[in-house]
Amino acid sequence: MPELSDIYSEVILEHNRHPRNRGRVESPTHESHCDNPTCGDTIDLSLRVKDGRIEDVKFLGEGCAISQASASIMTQMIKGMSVEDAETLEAEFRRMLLEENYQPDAAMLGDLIALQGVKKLHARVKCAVCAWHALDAALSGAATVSTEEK
Amino acid sequence: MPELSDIYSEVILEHNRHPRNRGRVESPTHESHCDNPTCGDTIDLSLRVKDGRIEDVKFLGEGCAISQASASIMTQMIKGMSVEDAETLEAEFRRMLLEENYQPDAAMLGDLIALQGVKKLHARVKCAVCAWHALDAALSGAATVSTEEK
Amino acid sequence: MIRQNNQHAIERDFRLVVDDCPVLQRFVHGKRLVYLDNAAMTQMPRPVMEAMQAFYTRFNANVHRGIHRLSEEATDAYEDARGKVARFLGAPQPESVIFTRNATESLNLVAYSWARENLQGGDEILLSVMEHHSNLVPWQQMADEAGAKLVYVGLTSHGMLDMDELAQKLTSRVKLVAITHMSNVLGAIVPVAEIVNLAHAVGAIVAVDGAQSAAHLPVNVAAMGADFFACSGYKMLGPTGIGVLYGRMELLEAMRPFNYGGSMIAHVELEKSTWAEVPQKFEGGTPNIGGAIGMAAAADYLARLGMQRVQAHDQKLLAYAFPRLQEIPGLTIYGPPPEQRGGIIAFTLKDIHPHDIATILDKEGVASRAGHHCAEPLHHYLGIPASARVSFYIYNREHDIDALVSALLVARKVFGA
Amino acid sequence: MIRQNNQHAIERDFRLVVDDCPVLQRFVHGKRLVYLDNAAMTQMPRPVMEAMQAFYTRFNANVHRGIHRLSEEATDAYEDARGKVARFLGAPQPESVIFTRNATESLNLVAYSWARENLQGGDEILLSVMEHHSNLVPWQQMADEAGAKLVYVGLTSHGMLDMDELAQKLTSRVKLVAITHMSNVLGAIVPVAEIVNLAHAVGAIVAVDGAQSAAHLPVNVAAMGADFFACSGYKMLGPTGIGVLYGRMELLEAMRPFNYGGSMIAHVELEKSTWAEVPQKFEGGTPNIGGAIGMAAAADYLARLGMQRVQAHDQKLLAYAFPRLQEIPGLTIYGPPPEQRGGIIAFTLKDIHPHDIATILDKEGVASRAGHHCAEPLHHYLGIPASARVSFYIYNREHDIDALVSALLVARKVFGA
Ligand SMILES: Cc1ncc(COP(=O)(O)O)c(C=O)c1O
Ligand SMILES: Cc1ncc(COP(=O)(O)O)c(C=O)c1O
Repeated sequence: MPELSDIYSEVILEHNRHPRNRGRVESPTHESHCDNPTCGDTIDLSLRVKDGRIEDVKFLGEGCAISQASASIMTQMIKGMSVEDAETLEAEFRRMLLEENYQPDAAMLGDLIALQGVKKLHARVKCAVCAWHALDAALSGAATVSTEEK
Repeated sequence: MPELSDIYSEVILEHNRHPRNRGRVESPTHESHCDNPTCGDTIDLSLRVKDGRIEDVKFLGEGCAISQASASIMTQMIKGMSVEDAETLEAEFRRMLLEENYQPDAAMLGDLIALQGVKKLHARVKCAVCAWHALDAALSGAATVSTEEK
Repeated sequence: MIRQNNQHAIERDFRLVVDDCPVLQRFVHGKRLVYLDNAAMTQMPRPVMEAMQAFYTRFNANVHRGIHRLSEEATDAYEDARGKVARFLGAPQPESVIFTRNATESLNLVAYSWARENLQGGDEILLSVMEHHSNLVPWQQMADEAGAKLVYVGLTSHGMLDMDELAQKLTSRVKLVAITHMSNVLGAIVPVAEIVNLAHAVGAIVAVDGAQSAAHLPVNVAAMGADFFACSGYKMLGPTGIGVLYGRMELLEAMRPFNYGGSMIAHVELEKSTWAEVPQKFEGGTPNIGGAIGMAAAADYLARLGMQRVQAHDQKLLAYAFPRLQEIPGLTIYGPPPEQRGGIIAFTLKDIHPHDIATILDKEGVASRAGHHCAEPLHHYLGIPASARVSFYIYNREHDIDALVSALLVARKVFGA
Repeated sequence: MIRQNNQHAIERDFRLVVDDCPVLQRFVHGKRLVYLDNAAMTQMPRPVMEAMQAFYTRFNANVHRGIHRLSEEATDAYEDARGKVARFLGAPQPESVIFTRNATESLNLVAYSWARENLQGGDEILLSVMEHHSNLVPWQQMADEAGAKLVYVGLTSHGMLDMDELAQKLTSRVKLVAITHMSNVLGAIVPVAEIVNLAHAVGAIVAVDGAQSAAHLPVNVAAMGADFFACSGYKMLGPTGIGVLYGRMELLEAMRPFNYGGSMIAHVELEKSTWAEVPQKFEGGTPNIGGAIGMAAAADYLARLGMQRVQAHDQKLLAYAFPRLQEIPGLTIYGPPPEQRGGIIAFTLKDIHPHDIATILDKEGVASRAGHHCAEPLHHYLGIPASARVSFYIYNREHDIDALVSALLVARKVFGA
């Protein structure tokens, strides 16, 4: 079982207090809304993708520290990335949280590693993946998505 | 707990084999049908009452030994009785089967005492009272009655 | 030689079941209890009891909504139970298994959420004359509401479902076939996979009443192709208060909910709500968590014995019972020969009403059942007001049948036959 | 002096409850479990467990239909359970108590069997903004089907139901008032008897959601005059999978059935059926016999403690908790003052999301809940996305509240507040 400080690490708390990339990008090419009905978390994500590269990405939303920090770190990391790399990162992030005994690639995940402690909190995993659901939805052209869906 | 021979006594078995007063009375003044849905027992009772006296009474029906013997003994006993006495008998019969620790009036009940063993067989009490439900219904002017009713 | 050993091992496994079930150690009326009322309710083995006990003593908490340790454990156990029952029934995914109170509610769920929305005037519902009331009365109601028609298929002279009649009546007017997988009176096993093929060919949906078959036969809902399959926990070693509806995901997803309230919603506003995903959509309110855990433990228990072997055990007892019962003068057995049935035998005994038989059997320690067994139309069809019924399960053995035969002879003697 | 002794005896009785509940002996994350999620699920004392165990180990059998010893014992125990629960709720006769799966199903029964038949276009259903989804979504559906309208009553500034607004909105257009007896978020106790009087005066029926009140307050449905009253076993020390709908006999008798099938019929023919009497008419299929026995044992357990004393115990804990919680900077409690509520406190803590609070509390051994508690409209009304909630029961004591306060201070520290 993780300690409290493993879950609410400085990184998480700092991103929660001062979330990066809050707002809506100008002339978004992709937008989506993710909803975590059990917790009431919401994430509105907007991206501007050009030539396969994420030029800009921002989010709005309400929710717990975990959901907001996850969104903040995500936007920070994928901004400027190729869509392909962002998808690879998403896959690695999901495996870290959802796959039993998985050893995540810490180098790739960067600050996202701070969310590893959430893995053992079954009820909170949804909070951490909400932003990533939104990313997935936006890139695949869906407008809204819920953490209740597969 | 009663022994088998207390339930299926000679009196009961004999009435079951050779039920008295089977059929329908001529020019009935009262008729009724009783139904025991849990068991499928049925009793069709017909009476001719004149000047407060049961001139004739007959029954038709299908069912277990207990329901048929009860009907047979009942008709035998109430034939010729005043309605009032029949009702007193009915009350005594019901108390014998339904009231805890009741010491029934054996003299009044006559052959009906043979049904006392049924008291402990909760699921079978309904069989024994079906004919009496019908009597009650007929005398009070109801056409059909069910053992499921109070 | 290996075969021989296996046979021994099997015999031993089944013998141990008796020790697992405390009720079977009982004496009634001074006699060892011979429990032959398994079609009504089976006895619970200790591992099932212990699984429920573990919930109530260790992680008793509400599911789905809680952010604390107990609630997480309860949620895991509840969803784990769904997975186990899904595997037991051969359901393609856990989500296609909805927990209900009993088979009756499962069938009513199909009636309210599927039939009410999909049946129209002139449509037909095909069912058999041997259906349990729970797979008959809901369809009467829905037919009544929709102006649809009930079409009944009868039995062959061997007491099996008349497949020729069924094929003939299964026209494109039929929108729903509601059929038992195993009769709770005749024991007759129905070739549901074949019926599903015929029904799907005319575009009809098939709801299978598996209340008996889930306990007595190997069941694989995917292989059978059933659109819906209903069963109950307490008929297969589990507790009361828990049943299952399996449904094909496409159908479940398209269906409207049944019980509205907590846990089955996505969002609620003052004037409107949206629904959670399947299966939560159909599980309004706090579920029977303890019951689901118990039913899953029962499914595990049966899976360990092996449902093929459970069926073989039924066959062995039927083969033993049939000739012995048929030797009793005046005794008539209803339904098909032993090879075509599960471990249920309904019969009558000349000049002795079934209720009198049951009372005498009870006095001799033998628990049986008498009446129409919630299949009144079948009894009308057979031309009898009621029948006596004995039903076997994994803890019964030949000596139980010997006790039954002796008790029936006592009944004959009491009645001077 | 005598009073003093009584007080001691009471304290002792309540102290013994802890020893009766095995879950409360647990440690989580290395800390003693402080269980404050009682509004979601209460812990089961041993006597309740043992009552269910007795059924499963001694007379596990189906009810109503069996002519054998076990079935008679099971039937007696089941009907005895009905009588006990009826007495606990002050129902005038056992028959007016219907066993369901949970409060949600009880309310849906009223929706399907009463509202669907009795509501018409233009009719109104009056309810409060603090209803649990289970006493809200069924009425949305029925209003939708009938073309009826939902009319909501708000709260006073003290977090109580606004009785002036209610009186004003309770016109003769209102056919049904659906109201909670005690809010599962605010703890607010609603004067249902008064509402029943007002409603009956305009010819409306009152369905009371007693899911919380049955556990926390002395309830007498007859004195309250409720037409319907719904509650759940697991919220009052009983098992999951069992709930109750009390209904006035005249209404129940006039209503159509809900779940169709075995046990709820008088006669079944191929084309039509007739119904059994109340309550069987509403109990299709094999009931949750074990669950009913457990719920009755729970009612007995509470009755022995005395519901007045249960309520006094809540009051004592609320009086202790309120000032201590209010001392915590940034903490806001929703709902009325302690004297007007049962043992539930919902709150927020500035700059810390309720889910983060719940996670931190859990790590400190304190089981609480966070979210909208199946009352999303209430949270919209209060203008908050979610709240944290703690809820007390008979085994909680002052030191549990001390642990809660310490854990909340940890949360503040973690979040640097
Ligand atoms: C064939 C069959 N169908 C349906 C049922 C109804 O099951 P339940 O009472 O669990 O709803 C039964 C059992 O009584 C049955 O034997
Ligand atoms: C006030 C209130 N009403 C209704 C319910 C629903 O109860 P259940 O989940 O037992 O159906 C609950 C409990 O969740 C409740 O607290």
